[in-house]
Amino acid sequence: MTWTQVIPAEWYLILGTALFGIGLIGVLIRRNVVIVLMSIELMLNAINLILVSSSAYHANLSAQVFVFFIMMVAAVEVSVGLAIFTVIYRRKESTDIDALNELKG
Amino acid sequence: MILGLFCFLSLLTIMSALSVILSRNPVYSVLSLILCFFSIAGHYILLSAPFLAVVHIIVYAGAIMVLFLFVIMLMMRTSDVGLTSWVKRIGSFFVVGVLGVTIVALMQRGTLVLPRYLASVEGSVSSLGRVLFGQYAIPFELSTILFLSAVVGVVMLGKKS
Amino acid sequence: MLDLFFIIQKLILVSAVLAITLVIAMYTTYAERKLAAFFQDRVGPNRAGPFGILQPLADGLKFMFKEAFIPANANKFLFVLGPSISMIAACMACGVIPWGSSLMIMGHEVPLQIADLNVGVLYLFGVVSLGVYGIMIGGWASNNKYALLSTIRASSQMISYEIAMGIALIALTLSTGTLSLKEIVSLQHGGHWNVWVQPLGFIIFIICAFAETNRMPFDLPECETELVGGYHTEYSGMQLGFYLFAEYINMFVSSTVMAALYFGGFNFPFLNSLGLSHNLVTLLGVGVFFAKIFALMFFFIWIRWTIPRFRYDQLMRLGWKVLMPLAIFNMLVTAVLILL
Amino acid sequence: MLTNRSKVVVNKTLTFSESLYFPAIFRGLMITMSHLFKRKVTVRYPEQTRVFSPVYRGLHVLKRDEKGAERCTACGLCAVACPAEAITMVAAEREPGQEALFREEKYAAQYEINMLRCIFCGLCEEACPKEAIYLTPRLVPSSFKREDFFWKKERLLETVENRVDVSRRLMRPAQKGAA
Repeated sequence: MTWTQVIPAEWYLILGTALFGIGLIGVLIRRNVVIVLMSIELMLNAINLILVSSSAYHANLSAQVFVFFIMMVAAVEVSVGLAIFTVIYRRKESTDIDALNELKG
Repeated sequence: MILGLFCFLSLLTIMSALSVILSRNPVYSVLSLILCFFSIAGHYILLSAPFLAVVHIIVYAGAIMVLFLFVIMLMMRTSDVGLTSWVKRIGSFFVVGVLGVTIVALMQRGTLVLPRYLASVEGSVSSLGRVLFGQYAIPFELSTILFLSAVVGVVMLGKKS
Repeated sequence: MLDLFFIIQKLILVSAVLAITLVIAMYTTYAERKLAAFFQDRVGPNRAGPFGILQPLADGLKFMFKEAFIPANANKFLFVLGPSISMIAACMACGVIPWGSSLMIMGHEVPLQIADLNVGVLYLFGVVSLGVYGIMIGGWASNNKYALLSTIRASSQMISYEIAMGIALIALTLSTGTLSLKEIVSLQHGGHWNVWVQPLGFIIFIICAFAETNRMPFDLPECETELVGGYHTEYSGMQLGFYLFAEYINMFVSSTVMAALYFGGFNFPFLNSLGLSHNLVTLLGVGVFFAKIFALMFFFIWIRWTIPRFRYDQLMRLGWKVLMPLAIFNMLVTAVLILL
Repeated sequence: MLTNRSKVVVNKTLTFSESLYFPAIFRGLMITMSHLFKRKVTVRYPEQTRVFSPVYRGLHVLKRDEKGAERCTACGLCAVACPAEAITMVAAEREPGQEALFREEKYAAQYEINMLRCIFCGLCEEACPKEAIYLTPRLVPSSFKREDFFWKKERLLETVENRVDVSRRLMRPAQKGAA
């Protein structure tokens, strides 16, 4: 394969890190619950990207299987998360994550 | 040409990811995230994992993002709640900066051993399936239990009590 | 590898497939109106040209010259984006369809397929799942309650029926053992059509295809008796034309997919035993494929003018409580039969 | 019960074969398919026109007598009979020397029918003692302007050269006998 000689493995690592960082910033700075969930998706995808690239560079399919599992977990997380969010929205009429501070001790 | 494709896809990924967390309108966020997922699928194809790329599109763009869009369209008023306090914002940038510096430093020091070239691995359906259902059969079955419990949980939550 | 001949051949193929798809979608509107008229003992459009065959052109011109109005409270960017996404998602599936085996031109073998992906079936499934975005974005952006209701209906309907469709496809790939459309088609050589192997799977698939294309028994997203016009209530001009057009392209594409997956694609019994030249057999195969597609499209139209619309709870009950268990049952039986 | 095809609706629970719906759908498909080959009932209008029934009541005509004089005497009975109040008229006295124009001593100087009000019931025709107004199997031409539907005497009146045949409706035997 020709193109991998052009692109060093570090680039994918940097790209993945940048994506993860963006997702992390999103989780930390946004107050909208749905956007926070989406930022978590972004972080999961950064990990996925790094896993797929390392699978390709190390010739090991296990990493792709992990990506598979991460996708499953992401799907579960989103469906449960959004279901919880809709229940909360019905009670609180708000999308603000700071409105959910009732569990504080 | 491959290098150009990589740069284009990476730029698209980063820009759309930034747009996810920076747009004021949640619908724009969702659409940018869909674009981001498409560019990541492009990366998967570049990394010769077409099966994962297509599954990525089906799962994320086809199912998860529809769910997000659905919830946002149904639930949300167009006014957004905005950002957290300044302290948290600066703190988050600090955390992310430290993370980035650490990664770069690790690569500079040569602690991360990275291969130079791609080994010729075929991410085809059959080879991936052999690994998934051979070596990882038990985790796969366990993940189905996770799925089942999620389905039950969501149905429970969705019921009007 | 990427020589000039390859690029030119693919370019010609892409533009030919796109043009054929658009022309067929155009004339499907004509066929629909004409057949609807015949089913109701009427004559149908017969003014533009002989037998009204220029009617699609007249309709297209009308759409073009009408004002593309954008409501004041609509989100302008998304309002324009919606129909475009619908159109693109509808056209994308044509890329992996094997239209014929291959032509020999100047000593080169030219396959009549734009891209032979080894995950072709999954690609189709992914593209089908994208179609809902056009409707969702357009319906939400119009800022109209009927459009929003239609959006809700469309998205939940499409997601629900995708599941049964996917499971039916899994059963199909279990019995064929490949995800490449070209291999699936060539495995059905000589009358071994998948519809004989997977009759239940085919019935589930065709019902889901009706639901995915928003065709008649399941056209709740655009039922004008309840929702004024559905997700395109606020649309006019060419943007409305795109939405209507996308529906017909979807119909064509799903007929094509069914013809390829279940009815042997370009294969026809005894076609290879006639002793004709390779190119002639290929062209005849393309003709046979299109005959199958048109038969299925006729079935789409026929159903539309026969069966009344479902109620929404009936639709959901059919999708989740009937089709999905049936599809799982079908998949299990297929798996057990393969194992034995 | 006219056609013996009416069915009594029963809300019984469906049997299993009925709940599969496939036989019913198949029967429906056969019905539509049979209609595909049936004779089309469409009248292709500009080329073909529908044959009017002999008793069709359309556009009015004001008749002249055999010598070409106007029959109408402006008695106003048609206007009184009109349930839609579509007819208005102004009467005038016949001057000496106008005997060839008007049959009676009194005539309608102005006569107007509002075709937008008219319901084409034919009561004006029944009321007329002079057999001056008739409804004919002609259509009122369509128009974009409201004024075009206020038919003045000049448009209603038949010309001497171009008589309007009303004999077909006159030959209704039952009506004539009753009258």
